[in-house]
Amino acid sequence: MSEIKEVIVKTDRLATDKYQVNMGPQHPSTHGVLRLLVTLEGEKVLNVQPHTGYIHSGIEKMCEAISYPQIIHLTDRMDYLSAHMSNEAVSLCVENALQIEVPDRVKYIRTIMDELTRLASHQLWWCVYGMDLGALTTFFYGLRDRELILDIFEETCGARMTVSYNTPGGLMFDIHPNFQKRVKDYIKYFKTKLPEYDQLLSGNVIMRERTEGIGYLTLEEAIDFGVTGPSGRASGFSNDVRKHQPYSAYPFVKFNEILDHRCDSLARYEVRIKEMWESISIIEQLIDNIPEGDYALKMKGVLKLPEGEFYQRVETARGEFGVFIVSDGKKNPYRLKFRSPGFSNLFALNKMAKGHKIADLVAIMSTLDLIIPDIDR
Amino acid sequence: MAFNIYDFTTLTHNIHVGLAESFSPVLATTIEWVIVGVVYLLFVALFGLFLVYAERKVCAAFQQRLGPTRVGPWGLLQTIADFIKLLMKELIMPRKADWFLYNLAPFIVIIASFLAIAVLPFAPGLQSLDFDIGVFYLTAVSSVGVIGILLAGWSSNNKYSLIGAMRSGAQILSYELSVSLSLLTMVVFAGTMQFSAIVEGQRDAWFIFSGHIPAIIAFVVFLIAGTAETNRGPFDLAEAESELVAGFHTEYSGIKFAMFFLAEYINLFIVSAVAATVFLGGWMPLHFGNFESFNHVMDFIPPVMWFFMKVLTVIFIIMWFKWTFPRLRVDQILTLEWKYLLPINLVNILLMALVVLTKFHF
Amino acid sequence: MTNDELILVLTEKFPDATIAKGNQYVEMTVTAESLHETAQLLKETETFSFDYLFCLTGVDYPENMGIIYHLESVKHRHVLVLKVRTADRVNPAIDTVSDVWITAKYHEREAYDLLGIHFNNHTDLRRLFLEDGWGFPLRKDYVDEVRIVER
Amino acid sequence: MKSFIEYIVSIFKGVWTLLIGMKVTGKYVFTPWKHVTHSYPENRDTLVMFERFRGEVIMPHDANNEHKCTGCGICELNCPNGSIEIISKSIVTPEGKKKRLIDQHIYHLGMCTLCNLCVKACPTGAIVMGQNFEHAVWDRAKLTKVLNQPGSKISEGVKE
Repeated sequence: MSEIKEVIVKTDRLATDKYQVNMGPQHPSTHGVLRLLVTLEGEKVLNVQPHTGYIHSGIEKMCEAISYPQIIHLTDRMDYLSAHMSNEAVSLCVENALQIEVPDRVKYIRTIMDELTRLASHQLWWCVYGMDLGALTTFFYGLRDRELILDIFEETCGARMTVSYNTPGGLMFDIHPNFQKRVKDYIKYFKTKLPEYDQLLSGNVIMRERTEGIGYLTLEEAIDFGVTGPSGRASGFSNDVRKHQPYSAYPFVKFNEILDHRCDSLARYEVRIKEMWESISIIEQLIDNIPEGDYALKMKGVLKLPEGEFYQRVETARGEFGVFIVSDGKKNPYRLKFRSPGFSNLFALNKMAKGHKIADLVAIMSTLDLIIPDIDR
Repeated sequence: MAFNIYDFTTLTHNIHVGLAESFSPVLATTIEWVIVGVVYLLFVALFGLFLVYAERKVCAAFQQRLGPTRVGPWGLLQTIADFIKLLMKELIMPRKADWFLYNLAPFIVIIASFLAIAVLPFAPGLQSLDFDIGVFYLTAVSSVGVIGILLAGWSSNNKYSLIGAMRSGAQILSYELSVSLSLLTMVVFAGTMQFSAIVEGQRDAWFIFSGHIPAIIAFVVFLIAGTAETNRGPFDLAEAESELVAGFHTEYSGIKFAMFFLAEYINLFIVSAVAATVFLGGWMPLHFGNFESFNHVMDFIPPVMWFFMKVLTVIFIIMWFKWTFPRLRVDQILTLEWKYLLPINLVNILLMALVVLTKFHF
Repeated sequence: MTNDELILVLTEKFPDATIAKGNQYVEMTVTAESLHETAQLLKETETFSFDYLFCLTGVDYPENMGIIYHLESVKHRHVLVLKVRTADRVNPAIDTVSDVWITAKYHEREAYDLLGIHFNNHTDLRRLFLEDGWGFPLRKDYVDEVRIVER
Repeated sequence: MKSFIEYIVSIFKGVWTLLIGMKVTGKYVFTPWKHVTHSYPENRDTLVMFERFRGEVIMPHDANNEHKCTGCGICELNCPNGSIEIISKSIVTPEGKKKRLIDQHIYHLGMCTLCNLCVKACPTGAIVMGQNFEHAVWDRAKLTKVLNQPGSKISEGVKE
């Protein structure tokens, strides 16, 4: 009798129970060691709770022990897809603190490198997004085009991803003699490939069905959560640091900040696709008229920052990246804080994914373009 | 007893007669069963391995890669090596899993595929079962496999597996409808359910040509629904690797996983073979009205070749789908079935009936 | 508006706060008690409307703990650095602003995790990166013989 | 009726977009010789890295086993993660004044992040970045290298 009652209770609970699934830390769709504690009802997502810290490396603590030029190579390891922008942020912050002005040549080269990095990062995002939607072929097309950019980096900077190309007061080397020609060839090549992206994925009816009206994030929520970068701009949140607080050579170039007010996954997708076109146009404006001059200023052997607090914002491929240095006049920072875009973007996921299906959760997380070391630091 | 590659009737007949002469009827029949079983087993194993290799090479070509190149010339032995590896691997089973169902599931899946193969006519005389209700039988047994998938997902006591199994259950059960209806359209046209008769009916012109518009519509619908029924992309929700780790066979390893893997490719072969038989004239060579010389040349290619050429073409098209399209969501899959394919099918059957009644076909 | 105008408006709005013209942005230091209402005023007052908190940093100063908020107004595009300090270094506590800016909820969790600064009436103040009972690595008195090698 | 027409149109539009996508992939599948794969271990002989590629830190020695390292230890100071150790010895020159010389330039490849700071800081250009990137070894101890070859000495004309 008791058994029967137990069985009844069980079946009853089977019929109505919510259940939790651990997505990650080892899961194909989390692109790294991120753990999402997902509460499901059938296929419907009721709650998403991100658990971070699986690869927390304490970079901010490390930076307190090393000198400013040495910090730069650590920033490569945070957001490894926009390593160059992170390097530039630290360099710019130190230069502002020392009140030195780098030559125009350095500014131009930095900006070109920024945009190349943004292109590479968006390409990788595009192919991974296709893979998360289930179109595995996009992955290889994206990587095919990205490899060529990495070759350009390798020839000039000496490394493919962790470039460490910036130093306080300039660059590590001058650009390679082939640099301009290679970049121009690449731009010509990529202009023929980018329309294929649209034909393959953007126009596809399945992809549109999967993304339209999915993962809605209003403008107020975007500002409140501090969702920056393309993800925020797709909600109409104008937050492009390149426009509002221009650095390096961005004052010299013409480009539009891509804004979209549809606030859904498709908007985030198309903002990135359009940003690729913008990056191409920026590079085209700069590549032909890089001014002559030094590639680096002569800096002292040991850099000492004046006492004070210095903040520098740059726009990485993922959003607004900030470096906050509290200096007490020594050769290493007293406290150094990295404001990483992924950190703020991640926690808007719960808001966006609630009420959608599991498949949509994956798609939405992919449109946020998260990099886990960038979140954990 | 001359072995004739164009017609296997004499060969199979001679074997039957020879056995019947030398053994008692019971023993002869038993031996025939054994022979047929062994032949099908070998064929399925080898063709499955070939299909895995072909898929990897084709997808590599789609993605501008090379595919397997290390094992053997052009990586021809790669799948053999993988198969040996799977044979050697340890069979891991979750402690909380339902032992009996967990071990039963792969066999159900693969048996269902074997049952379906039996009625396919490879060549004249090369068909083990020639029902007069062949189409009916095929649709019946091809839907047994979903039971195995459901069991696998349920018994392995894993949430991902369960979600995958439930998805594929809903998906296969609903797409069964479109497959049957599109086949039914052609049955209306052919006037028979017997595969050999259906093939015979296409001696002059394949059905996709003779039964012009409705046949083409039915062919497209059958391709889509068949792709969905084999759980292949863009309908591979059951093992959507970016959402559910591996879907219903997450917890399976070694030879049991190999069985699921093999069954998937056999199903792919079955769907393509049925499409080739019902729409593209099975082993019938391509004939154009009264170009005598052309038809004569075509006749020189043996029927088995024709059959496999058609099957591989259809398989290539299905692979093309998989390596191009994103995956659908589960509710979208059901929407596609119930809001698009089913109405189109019903209208299409009426159209076909009209065509047959008005004799408006070649 | 420009930094100078901002300073003028701020001084008349918050007389008891110390407002300085930093090397980049306007810096305003308030007491821990008045932090929460200041934050609300800064966000809701039309002339400021600092609705975008883009950085929240906890600093372990030699004699006290501090939190530094970097605020921006999406409408007016002016930036303010809001600073608050608490003298208690053993178990410092500051009012949360996570009800004003949602993103502060997670930045505060990070500050709590790495610096051990407690935020009053924060909805779920759990460790974000590290496990419980780890210690607070970004404090200057944090020692870890195993993982930190001094050179 | 209007909705019915939209229904039909939506079907054809959807199928059309799918066909466009299949055209893109089809273009590649029918030109399989245009693949982008580099078959790496086979092309080892012809593989040349860019001259700036940072594979490992090496100390070039010339024909008569002489290097340029004075053992000043600036690289050790500049290394962010302590992967360089300088062990110097002091000898007495014929003129009778003491002189510090490099004894062992120890380089922990396992700790190196290839940030190029040591090479940039070296006043005499004694260490450079090598192109070799195949560092896999069975024993971690093998990753600790002594850069100056045994019996090597500092070449003449290097200012100290």
